[in-house]
Amino acid sequence: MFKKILIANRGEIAVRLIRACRELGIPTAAVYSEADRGALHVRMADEAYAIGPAPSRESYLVIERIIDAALRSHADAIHPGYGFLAENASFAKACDDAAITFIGPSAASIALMGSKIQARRAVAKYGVESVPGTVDPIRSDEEARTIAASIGYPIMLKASGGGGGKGLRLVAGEQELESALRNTRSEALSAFGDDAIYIEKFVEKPRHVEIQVLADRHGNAIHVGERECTIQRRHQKVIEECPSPIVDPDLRGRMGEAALKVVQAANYYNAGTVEFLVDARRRFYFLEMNTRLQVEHPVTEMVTGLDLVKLQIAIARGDKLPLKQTEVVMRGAAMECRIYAEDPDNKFFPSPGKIVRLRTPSGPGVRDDSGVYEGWTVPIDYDPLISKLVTWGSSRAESMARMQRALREYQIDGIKSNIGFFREILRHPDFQKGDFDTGFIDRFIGSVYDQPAHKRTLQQGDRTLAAIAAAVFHSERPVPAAEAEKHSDMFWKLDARRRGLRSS
Amino acid sequence: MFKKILIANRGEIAVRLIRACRELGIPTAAVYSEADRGALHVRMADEAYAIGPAPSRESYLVIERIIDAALRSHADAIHPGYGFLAENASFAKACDDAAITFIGPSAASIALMGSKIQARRAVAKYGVESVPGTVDPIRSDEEARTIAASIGYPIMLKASGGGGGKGLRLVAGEQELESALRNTRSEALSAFGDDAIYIEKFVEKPRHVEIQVLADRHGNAIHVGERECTIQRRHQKVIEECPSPIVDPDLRGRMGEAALKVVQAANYYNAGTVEFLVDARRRFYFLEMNTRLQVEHPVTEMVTGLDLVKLQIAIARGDKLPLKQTEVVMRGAAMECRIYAEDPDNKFFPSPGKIVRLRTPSGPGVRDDSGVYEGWTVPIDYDPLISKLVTWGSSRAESMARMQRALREYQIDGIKSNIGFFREILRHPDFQKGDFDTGFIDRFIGSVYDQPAHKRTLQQGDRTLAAIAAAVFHSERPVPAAEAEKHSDMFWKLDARRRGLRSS
Amino acid sequence: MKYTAIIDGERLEIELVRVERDVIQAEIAGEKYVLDVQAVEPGVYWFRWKDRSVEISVTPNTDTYVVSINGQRIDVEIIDARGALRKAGQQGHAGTVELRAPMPGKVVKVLVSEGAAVDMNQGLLVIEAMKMQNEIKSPKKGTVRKLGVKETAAVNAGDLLAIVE
Amino acid sequence: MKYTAIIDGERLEIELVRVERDVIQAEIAGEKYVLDVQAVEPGVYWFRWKDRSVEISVTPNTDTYVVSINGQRIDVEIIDARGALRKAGQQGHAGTVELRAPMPGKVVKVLVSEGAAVDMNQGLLVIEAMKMQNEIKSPKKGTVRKLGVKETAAVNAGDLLAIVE
Repeated sequence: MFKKILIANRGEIAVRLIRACRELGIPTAAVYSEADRGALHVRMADEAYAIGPAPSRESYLVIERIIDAALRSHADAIHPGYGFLAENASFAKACDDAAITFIGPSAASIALMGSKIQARRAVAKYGVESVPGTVDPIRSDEEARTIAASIGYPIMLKASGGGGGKGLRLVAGEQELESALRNTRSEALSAFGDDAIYIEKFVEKPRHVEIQVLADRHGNAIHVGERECTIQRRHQKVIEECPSPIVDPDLRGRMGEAALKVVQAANYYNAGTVEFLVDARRRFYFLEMNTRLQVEHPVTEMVTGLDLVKLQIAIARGDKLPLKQTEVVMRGAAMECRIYAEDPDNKFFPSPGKIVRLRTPSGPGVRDDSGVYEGWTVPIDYDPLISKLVTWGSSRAESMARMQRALREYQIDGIKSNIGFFREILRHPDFQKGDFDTGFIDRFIGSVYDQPAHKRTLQQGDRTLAAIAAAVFHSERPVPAAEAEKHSDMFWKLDARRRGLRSS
Repeated sequence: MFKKILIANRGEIAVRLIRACRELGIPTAAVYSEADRGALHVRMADEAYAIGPAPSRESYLVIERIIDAALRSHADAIHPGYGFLAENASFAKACDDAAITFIGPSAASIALMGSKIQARRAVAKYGVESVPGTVDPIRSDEEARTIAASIGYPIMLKASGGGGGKGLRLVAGEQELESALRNTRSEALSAFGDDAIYIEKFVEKPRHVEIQVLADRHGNAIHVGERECTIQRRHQKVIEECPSPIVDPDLRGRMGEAALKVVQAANYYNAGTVEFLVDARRRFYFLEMNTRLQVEHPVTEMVTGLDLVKLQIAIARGDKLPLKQTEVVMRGAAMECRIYAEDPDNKFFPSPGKIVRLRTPSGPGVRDDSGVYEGWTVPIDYDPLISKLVTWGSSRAESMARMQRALREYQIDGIKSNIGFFREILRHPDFQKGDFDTGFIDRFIGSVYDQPAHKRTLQQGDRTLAAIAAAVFHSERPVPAAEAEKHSDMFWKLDARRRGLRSS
Repeated sequence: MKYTAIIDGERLEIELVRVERDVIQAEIAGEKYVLDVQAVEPGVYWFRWKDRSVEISVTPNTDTYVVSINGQRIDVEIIDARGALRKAGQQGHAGTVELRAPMPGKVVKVLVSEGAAVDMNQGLLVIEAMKMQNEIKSPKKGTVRKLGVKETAAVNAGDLLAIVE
Repeated sequence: MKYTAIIDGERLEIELVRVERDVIQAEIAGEKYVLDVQAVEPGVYWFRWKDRSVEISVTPNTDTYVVSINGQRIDVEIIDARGALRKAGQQGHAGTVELRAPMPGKVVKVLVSEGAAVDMNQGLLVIEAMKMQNEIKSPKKGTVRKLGVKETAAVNAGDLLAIVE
């Protein structure tokens, strides 16, 4: 067993990791930037190390600072979470060099799967099919034109070094190609420092389905079910499910087999995720492999009963997988909503700031993986994910009903959040039927949600009550001392006793 | 489907019921006493009806007031929860008379199982064995002496109308019998209005294991696993588990069969619980049947994936059971700690009062069924249960580790609670091994916990930090205006800005 | 006490009277609402109105109250007898619109200068927050009367960015 | 500022100095503790001490502070330069013990009268709360100097029940 694990991350995932370590009896060391003093993960860890200023490139992304904190804390393992340094081969290597176990795959696996082009080439050798298109970066506009014509429009342009929904562009026909090439290249250069791009056939009505795999250092590997990740906004997942409404045991078996071939191709150990695109005829194509814990891992945990973080730790210390493929049992259905500090009524602008009131849901089938607390100021410097709300039910319908119930219980004041937006999505008949593709949310926003006709307002009775509540609050608000005299004629003064109680 | 359900209860179970109804899309009506204005269940319900003063005999126990509220709200069903009117045959009959569905069994089943003597007689006809002893109330001290001698000491005296751990007395030998008879009778009379008592053989090293059953109105019945309820303090359950560490599939099958015979004997429909005493040789004896939802139902839900409240509602509206015996699948292990407002360091005195700080645990495998919120004043008038903390794990060990983790995250300030006590119990080697009987906690308290040698105090470093924190808090406390002048020389004055932030 | 509440541009005149310790009466447009009220948490009210149980939270924002009811949110302005203590800042003078920062962030680019003629939806400036760049667009055709910020400036939510008239 | 903390009967003399905005130094018995401190919630402090991350909550009680650290609770009295502002009420004069109600409840029975001689652990009165009857016993052999309550009286936590000397 590890003596101490350094958590090289922040926010909800750092809290998730600390909880797993605590259950295993392993002490934890947190790292924090200046913006994260007093963050929940810092409060919960056993030790805490400052690693620099707020910008992540000066703190959470600085390999030497993380290694230094690990050495100071005498941690013998580092868990990178997701994002930041989780898929950075140099970081994995730096851990090795410092004789600290990196809780993840080998640096070589990260490097191989980190390049989409190399990854596709590697999996093709094992017979795993990718979306038709180029594998190598395209060398000229002319080449692009030829390839696009041979594949047939619409096509996608994608940054070779990209990920997370950035550096992607849909091209409907040849007339758009030239400007699309220019824009994608410049976006790729500024976002990833590399302007290499490639072409892919655009799959119509695509769904995004991924397979969770587990592989140990002894050559054993299993797949533990899929996740439906089709519900995305601007290529960012916002709702995930397990199982997928369109995957049956046969398709699950075939996708799982393909995922295990990818594991072989990558010589992979650790938990990992193989992403596939599934078309309207349920053909599936390899997209990429994420060589780390996924944001949406809880839906798999709820359905399989496995703790993926604990399994990562076990694999990292050299254990064999504790279960065989035939022992993987899926039960019921789980759903995750990513609760963001953002304003759906204002183009989903981020909404950092102080959380003045926080009431989280609980009860049957509800799990809230949060990284914040009441009184915490969500910093401006990082991803606005504040919590992952996950529900489980014996069926997809029950899981969905619980999510609606939990969203109604969830109250965050002081900042804006997408909780109300999720409630609308979950009421949508197509979502309820499981009938959607990756464009579902963007279409819903464009054609319904953002239309003036779709004014989200209250029924008359509720409007009146809202006005009364605001007036009552207004009448009870603190008044500057100079005004207190004038204030004394207000009807509220009888109520001094009550106010005293409230402020205690 | 029911149009509206009246929740004839309060506290955590009322909240639990409202959540189930909300997931089913059924509006709810809460009832509340004067002490429960602003209680969590009242806040969460769609409607709320005042039913009288704080004492439950003037509010929650008054059948006419509950029925009247149901009629006013046009509810077509009433869920009684547990306690209060849940096992009151007259109440079930009053619901029938008012043409409101009672979400529970028939009045006849309640009446039959409510009398221990009748219940034992009824199940005996179906071949279900009870603990050796009398069935009829004993008529004289002389008869008691004869019976006790024939069964052999030690024996238990029990109130015929009793339950919930009241009206029980262990008699070690004949010299104690006379005063025990007198005391048990008087306790029975004052607690249950009936001084009938009976004699039972005292089972040594007994464990309390109960079987959850489900039966519909069409004659279908299944058993859905057992609960280990041996961990009790003064005959009140405090920790429950599913499965029981001593029950294997064979024993589970045999106990389940016996439980279904009890269902037949009672002509029972609804969810129900058949309680058994299990001796050191794993022989089991029928104790009683609880004809209602059990406090500890969540551990069964976590392991079987069923929602027992929703199943109660489905049965009440006449549905057939949605699953067969062979479809019941148990997975992993669950544990429940009953969080009470009480002071373990002061003889477990109740500790009602205002909750000034409440932080509830969450994350993987944790469910908190709470009835309170930060700022709520736990009233003096009712049972001091404030929450049920439930964990699930793939094994008993994981469930236990999660419970330890969750107990550490749980923070309740302003009132005292038994959270720290649970942390000690969970560290006990016998508990960890699952090796205990019903006297475990009382022995632990008497021989260890309450001994002066077992002084729960802090390590030196933590003591010093605690002192510093108290001093910092003291230096920051609000000072009366008259003292503010004097106060201005304190080192803390620099910190006005920070104080401003904290109070916002 | 009398108050004016403004919701979605609609004005409601409210007269509040405390009838009993925990009962208030609100008269709105001649209609009387009698409500059980309990301040269950700071800024959270539980109302019982005609047997309905309703929970409402009120959070003061820069210029308005954000009121949350049944999971829906709405901005409410309150004007009391002593004048307009809580008014929306977005409402300018006739034909004038004040643009305020929707979130804290950094101004990475100013796309227009003061006095410039702008079209509706024309980009005025770009703010970066949480790694996202967000373009602030003109809500109307008009002239940029004033720019409240410069490039590289840090802004807080509610800070004046520009006035278009 | 100098403070005296009393924990479990032990006295600790503490000198607090604010070194920087978020750093304090506490000197106790000649030893210096330098701590990062952050008031993360009202009454909750996060301390970083020698890389250890420690969270401590402080809740004022009638006479002491209830301090919670790592899930353990302890009562701490603080006496500052202006005198004893937070002292335990349980500590009476030499040989005298004040018994206070451990919880709110109702006095259902008074078992002794003023002036009575009582043994250690002899029952003095019975309080009922939450349906449980709890007997308050004498912590020492002595004489009942005073009874603070009568039968059927309602008491609050901390109310004086009796003085035994």
